[in-house]
Amino acid sequence: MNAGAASPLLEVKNLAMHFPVTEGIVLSRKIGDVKAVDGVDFTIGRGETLGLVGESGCGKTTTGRCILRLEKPTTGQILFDGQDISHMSRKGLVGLRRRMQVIFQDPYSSLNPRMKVGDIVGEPIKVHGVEPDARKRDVRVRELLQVCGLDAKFADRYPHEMSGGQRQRVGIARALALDPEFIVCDEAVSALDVSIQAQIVNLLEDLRERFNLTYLFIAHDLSVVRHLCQRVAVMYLGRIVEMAAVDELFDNPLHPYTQALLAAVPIPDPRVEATRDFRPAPGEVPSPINPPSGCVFHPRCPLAVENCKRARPVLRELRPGHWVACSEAH
Amino acid sequence: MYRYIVTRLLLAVPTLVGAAALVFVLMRLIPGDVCVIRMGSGGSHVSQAAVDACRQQLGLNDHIFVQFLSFLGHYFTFDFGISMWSGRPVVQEIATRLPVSLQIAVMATLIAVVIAIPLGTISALRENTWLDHVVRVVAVAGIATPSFWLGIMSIVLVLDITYLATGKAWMPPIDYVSFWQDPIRNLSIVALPALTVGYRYSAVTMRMTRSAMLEVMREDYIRTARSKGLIEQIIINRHALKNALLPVVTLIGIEFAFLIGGLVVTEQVFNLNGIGRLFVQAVQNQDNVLTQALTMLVVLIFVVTNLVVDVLYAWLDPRIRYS
Amino acid sequence: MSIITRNESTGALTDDALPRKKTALDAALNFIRRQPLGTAGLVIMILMFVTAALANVLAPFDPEENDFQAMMQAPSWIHLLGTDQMGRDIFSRLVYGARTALLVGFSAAFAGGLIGLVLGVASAYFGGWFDLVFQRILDVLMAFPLIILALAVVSVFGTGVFNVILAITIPLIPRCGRVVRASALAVREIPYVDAARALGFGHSRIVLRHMVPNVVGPFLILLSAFVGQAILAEASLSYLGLGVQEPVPAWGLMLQGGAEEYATTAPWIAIFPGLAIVMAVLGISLFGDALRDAIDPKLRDR
Amino acid sequence: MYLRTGLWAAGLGLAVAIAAGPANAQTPKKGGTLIYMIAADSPPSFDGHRETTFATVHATAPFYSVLIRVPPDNPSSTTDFVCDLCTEMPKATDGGKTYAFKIRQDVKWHDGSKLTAADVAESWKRIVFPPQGTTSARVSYYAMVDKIEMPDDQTVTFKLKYPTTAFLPALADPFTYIYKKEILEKDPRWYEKNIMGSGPFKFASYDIGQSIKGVRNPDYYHKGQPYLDGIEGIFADKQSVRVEALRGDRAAIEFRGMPPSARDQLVKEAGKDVAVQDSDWNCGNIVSYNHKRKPFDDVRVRRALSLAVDQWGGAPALSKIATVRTVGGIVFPGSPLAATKEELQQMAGYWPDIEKSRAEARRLLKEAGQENLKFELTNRNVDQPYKFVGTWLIGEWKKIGVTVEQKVVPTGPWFQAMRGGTFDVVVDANCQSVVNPVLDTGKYLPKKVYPESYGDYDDPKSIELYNKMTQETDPAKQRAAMRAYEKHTLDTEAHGIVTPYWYRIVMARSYVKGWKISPSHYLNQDLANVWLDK
Repeated sequence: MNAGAASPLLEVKNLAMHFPVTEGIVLSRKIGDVKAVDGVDFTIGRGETLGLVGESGCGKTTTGRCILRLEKPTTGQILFDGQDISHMSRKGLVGLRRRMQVIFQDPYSSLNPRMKVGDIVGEPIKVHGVEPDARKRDVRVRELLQVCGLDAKFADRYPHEMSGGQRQRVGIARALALDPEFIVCDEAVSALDVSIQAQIVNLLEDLRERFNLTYLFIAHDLSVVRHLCQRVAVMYLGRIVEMAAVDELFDNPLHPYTQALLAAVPIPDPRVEATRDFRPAPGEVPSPINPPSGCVFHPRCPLAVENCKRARPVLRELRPGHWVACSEAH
Repeated sequence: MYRYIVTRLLLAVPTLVGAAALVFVLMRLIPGDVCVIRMGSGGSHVSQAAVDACRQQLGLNDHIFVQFLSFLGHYFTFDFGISMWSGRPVVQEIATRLPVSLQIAVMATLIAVVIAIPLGTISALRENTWLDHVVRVVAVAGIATPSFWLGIMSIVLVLDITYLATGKAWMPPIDYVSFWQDPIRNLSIVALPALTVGYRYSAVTMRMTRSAMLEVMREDYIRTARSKGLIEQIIINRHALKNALLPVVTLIGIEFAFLIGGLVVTEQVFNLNGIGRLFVQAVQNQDNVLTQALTMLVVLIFVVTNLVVDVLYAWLDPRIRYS
Repeated sequence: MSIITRNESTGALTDDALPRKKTALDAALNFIRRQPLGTAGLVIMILMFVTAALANVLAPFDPEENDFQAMMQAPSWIHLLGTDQMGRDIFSRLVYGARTALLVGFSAAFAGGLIGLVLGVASAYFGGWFDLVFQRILDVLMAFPLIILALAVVSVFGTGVFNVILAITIPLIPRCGRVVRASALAVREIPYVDAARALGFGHSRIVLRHMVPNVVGPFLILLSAFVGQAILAEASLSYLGLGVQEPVPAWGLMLQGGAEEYATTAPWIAIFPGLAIVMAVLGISLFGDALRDAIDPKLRDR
Repeated sequence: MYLRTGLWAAGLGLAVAIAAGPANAQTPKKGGTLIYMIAADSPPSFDGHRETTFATVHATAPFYSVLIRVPPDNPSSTTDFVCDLCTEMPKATDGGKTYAFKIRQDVKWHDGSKLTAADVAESWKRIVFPPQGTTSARVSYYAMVDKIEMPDDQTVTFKLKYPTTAFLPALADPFTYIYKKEILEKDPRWYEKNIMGSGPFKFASYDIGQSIKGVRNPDYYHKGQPYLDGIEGIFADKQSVRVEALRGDRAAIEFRGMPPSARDQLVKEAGKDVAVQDSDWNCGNIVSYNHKRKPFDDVRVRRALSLAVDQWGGAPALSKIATVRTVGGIVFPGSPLAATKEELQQMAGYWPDIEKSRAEARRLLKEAGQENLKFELTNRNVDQPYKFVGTWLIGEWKKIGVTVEQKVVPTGPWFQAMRGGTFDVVVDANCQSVVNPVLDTGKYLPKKVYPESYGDYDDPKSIELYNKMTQETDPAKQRAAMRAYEKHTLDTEAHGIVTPYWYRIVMARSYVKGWKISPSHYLNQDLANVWLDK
């Protein structure tokens, strides 16, 4: 539970991902950047699960995609097991792919509808040459499906013949196929019915113990995060505003944004929760192309003082293991 | 919007250069040259000295890169060269023929619009009735009929019918005069080819109108309009047709661009002295300069028409805005 | 993708959760009922295939045999559709011509379609410069006059059936590439492509296995239109003397000299091959339209 | 009308069937405009000296005068030539090496100035000895000319290097327009794009690719002519358009030649309203083998291919659909030097018994080990009669088990294939204007002697026989020498197949009078003696 463990599995240093906004096509002029991720630091220890929460558009998914190297970060370092992967070539990444996997949000679109489940799960095993023998591979695929709570018969099905929860299990089995150490769960349960969410969260928990996995759990649903994660980082407009152990954060939120987030949950009725407009603080989320100066939260912040408009607050360790990026928090 | 148009025009440059390179290479892949054709056309006596002199004079002996660079270079200064066959400026050759082709293209477009939009709309409104089926079969037949065959058959039909009726075969005059000079003569020359081309064109447009109408009719706001109790006629005119016109406008534009190139066969059939026939002549004579110029013209018309269509599209549909 | 059973509270994973599959017969009956014109088109197509397959049984005469004793004869019981200027039996030539038409139509459509498919998907997948350059190439090919391409191919390689197919294939590539690229751009944004990248698959595997199969829907519909277009293009090239050559039995070629010269004196030479082309393309187009409506009414031609 | 018995028996003179009534019996009427079709898109230029296409002649001949020409009232004559700008045909002096032409003094240019001997001399110098920067397409015709002089301002004298009968026919070439010296000196290429002559019609206007118009020259020196007030030539490459124009009376005549289908249709439909003139045409298609490619270096294969073709059976059938008609050897049928039917029948490909001939062909192929011969026949993308002939030949060869694919290419690549030797077998053509068998048969000589012989073979015997024929002055002996050369070419060596000669069918609305057909579409096109009977 300690962020300062000797050698973290993943270390993200000053990560930034800016998407250029251009005009024109041939003689394109850059007219600005979308600062999707703008200077993020955190570490994840081995066997740990870090929750990354925030409103949609806050940059949490982009952070995850950078770590998976589905995007090439603009600046910053991503150290995976001590090795900087932020600018690794395509070839260098191949080895990484076996150690780091992803579970996507939408179980309907993350599976190729033209492939049978068995092929979906078996394909990475085949491509990476883990198990060249087709029969043994088939056995392994069925095992994986069973591990993920699916009948082995599903190997011959197409995704469209299955339910959402079943498909998400296939997505998990696929992620496990290469026996990775680290899995990015990108809103892995938020598209599912609440009852199914619990099943999948339990499955993820089981798998973590069974295979000694490390998760980066990206979510906007704080209740799920509380159940699964050891530590939580809260993002707002491309930056981490607060990071702490899960109970500490929930019991004692220090950043006004976190406070607003927590005040908005939980709502007992899951159906209302699922459909509720998730907008914890008053006012609109500013545009990431032109973020507010100083503290990005200041236009919406109840505590804001004049200085907040000018100085960008740094993450301070206000309590042991509890970091906050707010000059007014105590 | 202004920036968008400029950008699109700039994008056309590589397309034009690419087309230039392609036509340049293709024309030179064809064995033989304009000099051999010219000096040999009389029979089998080909005077080698005359051929050599001709090649020298036309610069066909220059290195191929020199030829290409000079071709491109001259285009940047709007110098389109001299026809290798006739020795006349290419601009003059084209300017003489362009009005004929444009007239046919414009008339065909008018015919297409006048026929296609009402029929396509009716077809959509009476979906899966016998009327719809008839309209669709007529439309698809228009696309399925080779235009040269239709042209030939229509000429012969006119000749045969007038012969049977009057004992003397009648056909339209064959030497073109402009509409301003003699409108009746002009129209009697152009009517048949414009109808032939227009039929195919209207068939394509009719199909598009129908499917666009069907699609629009299924959308929510039409149902809303209906539920509000508007008279169906108004719904169709105000809402559906206006929205269905978007893809139809695109199609009309794109087809217009194809039309110029597609006139090749029709002008051949009707002996019209237009761009299409000039194209065939230029290619047959291996008149590289003229062929290149005509190709560039066709590509340019295509590019510009596409641009106009896109701009029109944005103008008609307020949802689309280009940054 | 929309057939989902949301009943999962029990977590029971049995076959009962699956909806009943529609049988092929159901689908066919439904198609016939809802698309009478498409069915007519299908019948024409089947007829054409049968004719082509059984040409040597159906044709009473050798389609390439000149018979100067029987030049330009009107339709009769011996020569059902008459004879042409060389005394060849027009019916036999039409029957064998179906082979040429199908060969040219389907080869050109498939070749042009497949190349356009793969290139269009690759262009959408890689994006960036590749896409920009590819789009320009498509623009060039799209705007480029067919006659120049055809003439170059024919002049360099000659007028064999294969070369005619080649000449017709090239302009079909951009038409397919455009449509496919648009659908592939949408497919590219679907997470299973990201999943494939995250799994460390190579570009070719992602393009060919994960993207291409998911854009075949619009592609198949395009193909049916291409077959008709290719048959028409062959006829037009023949008219300009750039198509298949004598004595090969081909519909466009039969019109080339015949339609104009004999339209009055021996009209059967001009009329029947033209009708054959119209019927064939009509049938294919009607079927293609119906297929489009049945699969995805939102898809438009071109 | 088309049965021309006696042709072979006579073996002399051109057989010309004239269906247009007794034109000469009527007095020409004046006035009217003749609209005629020109079977081409448009000429590359107006300069007759430089161009080789009939399109130039059909468009511009009415505007120009020439020195001598074929007789307009009997243009099919192969031996008669008459003056146009000269006062009388001169007798050769100096042992046949000097010809002095007296030039008419009553000729005015269309710009009103007087035409002089200097203009004639200058024009001829340009044709025979083209100055730097100008092109003369037929220099090779005038290889015998040594000098062109103007001893006084009424005379132009041609001095030859050696006496030859080929000189006067060459001089009568229809492309030899007389241009104005003053203009040539100012701009030697002025005549490419401009017209200013002294012919029966004055140039009026030209729409590129569409039409050319002329009006009557009131100062024309042949008194009483021209009869027409004006002429209009309309360009139409497509044959059907020309046929339809005649059918719908949008044009009165087309001078190049129409296919038999058009004749049948028009005669059937318009009957008396249409007049037909026809003639053997001094043009023909020849099958040439590429001797550099196997197996065409084998005379047995070539002979077999000749033997397979049923000339006698094919010609009458083809004549119903294509512009070919008369079976002939290497000499234009009807010329005094041409072979009779009996003589032809001695040679491969002309045997009267086609079954025997084909059996021999199969035997030869078997002997050469080529029973399953397959090759590509390169042909020109021209319907009449190239593709008809090609398709016919393929059908004939199929009968001895030879499979042929026809490769049809446009004119440029067709020439290039022949000139570059990139073909198996090609449908070549030999087309001349003034009938002159001695020169015309040069086509069958080896390439090193005659560059436009595309078979690319070496054959000293052939050169020897040809030289013997040309040097013979006695008509009977020359004829015999020609037979030897012909038999060697077509039978012994089977260098090629001469397919039936082209047949020129010219149709006109019957009100067109005065014009007479000739064996070449280049000849007799100044239209001075044409008039309209309406």
